[in-house]
Amino acid sequence: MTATTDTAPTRTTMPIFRRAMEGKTLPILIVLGVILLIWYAFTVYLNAPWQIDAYERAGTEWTVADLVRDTMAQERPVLPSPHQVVAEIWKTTAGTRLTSKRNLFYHAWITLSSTLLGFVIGTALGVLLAIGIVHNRAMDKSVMPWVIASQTIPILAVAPMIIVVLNAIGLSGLLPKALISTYLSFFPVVVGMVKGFRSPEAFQLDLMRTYNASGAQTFWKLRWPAALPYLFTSMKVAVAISLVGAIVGELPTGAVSGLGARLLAGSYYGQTVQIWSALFMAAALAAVLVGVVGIGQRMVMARMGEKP
Amino acid sequence: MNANPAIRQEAPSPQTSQPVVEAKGLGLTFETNDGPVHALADVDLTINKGEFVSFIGPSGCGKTTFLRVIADLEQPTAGEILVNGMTPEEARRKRAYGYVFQAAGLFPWRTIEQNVALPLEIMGYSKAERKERVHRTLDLVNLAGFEKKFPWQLSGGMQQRASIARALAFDADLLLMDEPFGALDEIVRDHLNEQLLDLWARTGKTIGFVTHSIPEAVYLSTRIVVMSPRPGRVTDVIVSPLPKERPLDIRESPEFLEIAHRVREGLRAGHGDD
Amino acid sequence: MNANPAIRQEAPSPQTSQPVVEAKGLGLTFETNDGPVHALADVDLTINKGEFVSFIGPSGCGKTTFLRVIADLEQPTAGEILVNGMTPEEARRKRAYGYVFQAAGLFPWRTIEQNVALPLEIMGYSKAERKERVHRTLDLVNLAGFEKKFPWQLSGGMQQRASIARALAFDADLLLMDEPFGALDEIVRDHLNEQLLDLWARTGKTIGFVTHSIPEAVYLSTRIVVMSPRPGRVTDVIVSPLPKERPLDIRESPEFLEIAHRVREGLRAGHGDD
Amino acid sequence: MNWALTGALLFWAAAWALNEWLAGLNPRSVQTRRALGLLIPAIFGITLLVVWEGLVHGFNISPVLLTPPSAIWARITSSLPTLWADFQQTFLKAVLIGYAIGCGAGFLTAIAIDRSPFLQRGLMPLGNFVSALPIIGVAPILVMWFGFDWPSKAAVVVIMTFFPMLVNTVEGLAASSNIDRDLMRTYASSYWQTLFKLRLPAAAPFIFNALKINSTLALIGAIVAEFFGTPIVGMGFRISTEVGRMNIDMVWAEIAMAALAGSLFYGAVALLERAVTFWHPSMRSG
Amino acid sequence: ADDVTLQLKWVTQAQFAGYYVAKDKGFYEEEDLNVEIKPGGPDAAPVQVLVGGGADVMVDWLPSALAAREKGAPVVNIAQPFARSGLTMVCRKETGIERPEDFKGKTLGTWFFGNEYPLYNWLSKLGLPRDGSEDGVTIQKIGFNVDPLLQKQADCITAMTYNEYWQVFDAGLTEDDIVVFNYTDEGVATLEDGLYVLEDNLKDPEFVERMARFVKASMKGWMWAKDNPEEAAMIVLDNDATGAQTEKHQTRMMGEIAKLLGEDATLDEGAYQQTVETLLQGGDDPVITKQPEGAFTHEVTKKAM
Ligand SMILES: Nc1ncnc2c1ncn2[C@@H]1O[C@H](COP(=O)(O)OP(=O)(O)OP(=O)(O)O)[C@@H](O)[C@H]1O
Ligand SMILES: Nc1ncnc2c1ncn2[C@@H]1O[C@H](COP(=O)(O)OP(=O)(O)OP(=O)(O)O)[C@@H](O)[C@H]1O
Ligand SMILES: Cc1ncc(C[n+]2csc(CCO)c2C)c(N)n1
Ligand SMILES: [Mg+2]
Ligand SMILES: [Mg+2]
Repeated sequence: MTATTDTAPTRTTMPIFRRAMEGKTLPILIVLGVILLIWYAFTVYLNAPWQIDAYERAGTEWTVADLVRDTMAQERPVLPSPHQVVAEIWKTTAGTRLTSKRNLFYHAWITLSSTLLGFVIGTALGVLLAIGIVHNRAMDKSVMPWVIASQTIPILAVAPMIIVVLNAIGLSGLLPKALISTYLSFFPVVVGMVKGFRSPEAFQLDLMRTYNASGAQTFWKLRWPAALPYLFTSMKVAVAISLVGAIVGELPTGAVSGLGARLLAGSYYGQTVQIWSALFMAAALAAVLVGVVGIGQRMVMARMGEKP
Repeated sequence: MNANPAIRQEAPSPQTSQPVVEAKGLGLTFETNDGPVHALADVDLTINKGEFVSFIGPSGCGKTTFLRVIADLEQPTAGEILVNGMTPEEARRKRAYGYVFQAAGLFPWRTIEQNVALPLEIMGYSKAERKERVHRTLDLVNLAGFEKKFPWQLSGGMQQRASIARALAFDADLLLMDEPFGALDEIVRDHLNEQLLDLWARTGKTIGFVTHSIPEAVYLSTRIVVMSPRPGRVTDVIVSPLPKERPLDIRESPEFLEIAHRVREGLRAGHGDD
Repeated sequence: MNANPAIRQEAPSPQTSQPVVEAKGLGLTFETNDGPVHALADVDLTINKGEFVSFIGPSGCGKTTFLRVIADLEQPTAGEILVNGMTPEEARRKRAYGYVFQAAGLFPWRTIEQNVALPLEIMGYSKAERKERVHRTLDLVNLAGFEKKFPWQLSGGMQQRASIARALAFDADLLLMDEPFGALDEIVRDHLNEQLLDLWARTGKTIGFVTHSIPEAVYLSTRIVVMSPRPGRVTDVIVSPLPKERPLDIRESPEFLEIAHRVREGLRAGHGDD
Repeated sequence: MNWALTGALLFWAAAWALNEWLAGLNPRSVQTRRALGLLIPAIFGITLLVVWEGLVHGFNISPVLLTPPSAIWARITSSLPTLWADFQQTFLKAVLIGYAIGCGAGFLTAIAIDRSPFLQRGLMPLGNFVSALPIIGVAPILVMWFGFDWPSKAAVVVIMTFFPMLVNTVEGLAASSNIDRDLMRTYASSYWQTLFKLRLPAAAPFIFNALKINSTLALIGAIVAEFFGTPIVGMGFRISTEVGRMNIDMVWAEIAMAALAGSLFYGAVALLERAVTFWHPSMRSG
Repeated sequence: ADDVTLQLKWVTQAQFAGYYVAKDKGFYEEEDLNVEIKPGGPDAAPVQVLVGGGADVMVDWLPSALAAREKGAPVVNIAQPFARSGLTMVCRKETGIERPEDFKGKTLGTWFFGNEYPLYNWLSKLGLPRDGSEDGVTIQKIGFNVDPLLQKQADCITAMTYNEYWQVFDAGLTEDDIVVFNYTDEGVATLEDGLYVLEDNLKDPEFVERMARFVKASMKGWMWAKDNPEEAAMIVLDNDATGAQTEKHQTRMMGEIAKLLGEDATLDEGAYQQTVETLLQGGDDPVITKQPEGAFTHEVTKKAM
């Protein structure tokens, strides 16, 4: 990832500042700071027309300072200011009982549970399909194109109908939402695992053959461990997309609870700040989930002798 | 092409003359998109118990293919071949041979110990026996003390020794080695050559060995099979007059150089431009 | 350690004694997470115009590092080095040398022709001149007729020749080659060795050549630099008494074997157990 | 068991057996092999449709829940003008334009931050965070910002496609080996020469990976965005309104069109990939 | 107790207060019923739930019920607690719109999912084509909120008297800033929030009897809610799982809902016929193409009285 080809790396011990710049935290903080600044600028810019309108309707005199202050404190802004969002998140997480329906963590938990269920089913399904594809020529040839085609169906758009139909055949509660997640998450797993199961080199397979190993032995002692790195990489993608599926799945089930419901309710009642806080909670949840899979990956890989 | 027809014939092996591999009129043709590739044609060869036979020849001449046929990894399309008097498939099912590939090919997720235990697990050895054998074979290749290391923590030469240990761990009398030292540097290679000779002398195994290196072939073998490509044929079989005890500097002796010269001539004759 | 101190000293090159590379007290230490690695320490070496200098030594002794310092791909941390009387960076900017890496490293998306033309494009040669030079250098390495092939359609030996052609296409007087034939089989290697010697004789280039093979080093070089690791030092410099004309079977001559023996001894002395 | 169900299951068994047999064949000629490569999945797809048809009839499923493929086909043929108008609005405008802008911007950003490891380290984690924002949350906001017509859908597509492209391109730019970069250095090659002659070609497989992922994401994004406000045309609009009118066959007709368009789009990108990265080992066989 | 599952058309809010009150106050229990209330959501059709067997009875608007009926999902109106329509068109005054005729050349935002038909009918009465031309109007599908009006993306938007209408004020506009057209006043009202069941079920006298008890208890809930709007709003809030509703808004909604309720749950055939007519005239693409038969029954409401 050398940026320039024309300067040789220098190998002197670097001062603390340089070291910090080459770590991750400081760059993220600085970029984050810049983004916040831009965000504030846009808050003023996007909310100003409405605010000026309001001043004029009320006939108040106003200064630019007033405008800046007021655009950041609107009740239903076009774009809420960062501190409004933070305040809302704080209020709806730390400010309420954890079990209360007004607590964002409560909703995150609801979403999380169907995310995880969908993710687990999706991963299992993906792995099973990949096993079939790797071991059966007919499956390999016939299923793979349709697996790709399946992802071009706008499942997010038909999710409401799917949920209702699933309800109609007696599936209700967590499962229908989870199945939307499953539909989205099995795909990266199949693709990754087919690649992974095929990653052993020909001579490694031959080696197993010289031992007269059975299919199951070859699978468990060679293909499976060889595919594990691929599994984790796909699971990272799958868990993030699972979350999207769970949120979408929450919309039509009566938007009862969960982050999707918060998004929706926020939209119905014009509560922009609530939408943004739900959005951020969702993204944070995704980050945490991906992080957890990453930790699992590191742990398993360490046990499997991965170079640190 | 061959200066001395007298030593070209198949010589009886120094030990008892019990054949381990017998190929007669063996041929193998691969069907590819660009038409058939004749990898082996009309190969007659017998390897007797206790021999160390090297296969040498230009790239693509069918050395690997021949070893793979013995190992039942490829099916011949002509002629016949017996391994320990059985078909290669039966021999494979009886786990008649150990195979060492060019790359060490240790599984990176297993420790050295676990790698060597792999064939034993598959063949259903008991835990205690696995332990004992792993210990013994790692000792044999001078890797005691490295049991718990992962492959990447070892040098290339050590990895290659571990892979040999893996092929030795179960008691196959026949060892098939396909350029096992091809990727190593000369000094390490010399070292492993010495150890391999020593091991062969001690265990009395039969070894089929593919190499690209003339000195290696001459240094190790009791018999050198020179092959030529398109189609892969045996052009020369040279019986080594070297004694069983071979210090490394035997390689500077006139007999050694003479055989090396003969092998080189044989090779050159069969070698087109690449 | 060195039997004959008389031939150890730097010998004047057969041609004019104009230095192309001059290293004095050269040292390079890599800072790694596990502490410093002394890749080179206190290297004094002069390569004169028209010489063919081989570097040999166990893995990790700093051969590659030394070549890379000459090529301005690494910065020395001690001592000094001049290339054509300039700093390596100036020399690089003046395109003073061609570099051949161990792996052929041809770009798979370019045909052989386009690969060889790559440095010419970068250096801004005109289209006509590019064409002419590519043609000429491909001829030189016997690859005429393969211009339109992609690298993966060629054998390993042919790829390596194409990569040599790429380094020859622009007229650098200095050629740095880092184990260019390491991956090839012995026959092909012999063949390329012959061609390289021929090319060197015809063009009068200066060549710095890294290898693991003792016969290769002895066969090719006017001078052999033996290195030992931790830290990388020059332990021996052997001037070859072989004539400039070298048929392949010079390798079976006593002089040849004597030098080879000396090199082997030098190596062995610097080589620990792996 | 009634006849529709039994028939469907029998068909399934027969098709399966046929496919097993076909897959076992090892024809010599390249054409036959290629034809088999199409025939086998086609048989599989037809089987799916037949089983679906059988299930709907066999279980007497109400047409407001699920329509059989035959009815969907009838609907497709009778509603071509509507479908075409929706396709134009959603695919030709929102998807293609958003895709081009999103992929283009992701690519250029990657090049721009390529020279700054600092920006890479700062931007990539945040980029991952942003791409984890669910579109259904972002879409209404973009509709609010960019209006009802296709630009807001294109904006959604831009957001969805930007980060996959950015991440893959950055990864791809790092993919060329050190040796290759050293080689360029020995030629005293400039940054741009190295970029165009080495690093971009080496990055092509990664870039195509993003282009393929994005080809399906783009369509989904545009369709979902239409749920949050649109002029009265478009594939997402049609899907959401026709559910309300109980025209489930029309919904499936749109889904079929979306799947077809998506698959063709994907296929086109894959073909282009084959042409451009013909040299990559994964492309060389077959 | 007999089980009854009720599928709502929308999320939990005071629009459905009667049912929540009846459940909370034990009115259903008094009728020996065990009622489960399933909230609805956007883009999900209650009819599908009913047909799929996920519910016994649903709350729906007559237009979509009739549409479903024509498409092969035979649903029947068994009761009509809402006698009046709450649908309005809200315009910004600054656009210059004073009368419906002024819609010409303007952009109107409407919900779809069956809600567009009354508007289409109105426009064809006004002689305004919906093709976006100078002489017609531009129709846009909007989400279920008032942002398009606030952001001036549409000149007028549909709004329920009990919900979106108030959000316009919450956002800071005043009565002076907007013009409101009531669908009822314009003669294009359709019947909203009725109770529907599957036709086949009605053949079972036990089912009819169960529905009668359900309607009776529900109406008791509605009457209680009408009399105690604050408490009813609180009950709704208690049942809202999103935790996003506010007391202020729900109380206000309850007050408006009360104005729409009829004296009892009996369907007014006049209003029914007007809805049907409205739908039949839907222009080039009508919701229903022929006069529906047997789309309602008084049997249940008679029993419930
Ligand atoms: N699976 C295969 N399909 C088609 N052709 C093959 C296959 N395996 C080997 N060949 C061809 O058969 C010939 C012999 O191959 P083989 O690998 O036995 O050569 P080799 O002597 O081992 O060469 P090397 O020294 O390069 O390892 C070659 O031309 C090779 O291209
Ligand atoms: N970039 C680097 N960072 C840290 N250590 C390095 C780096 N490059 C090389 N080294 C170390 O410097 C030493 C010399 O390496 P170098 O590659 O020059 O050896 P070599 O003689 O070429 O070995 P080989 O024969 O294996 O190619 C080795 O110990 C190596 O691990
Ligand atoms: C599926 C469906 N969604 C929304 C409405 C319109 N509508 C009726 S009541 C209400 C709640 C807000 O006022 C809304 C949006 C509908 N008729 N059907
Ligand atoms: Mg081989
Ligand atoms: Mg090196």
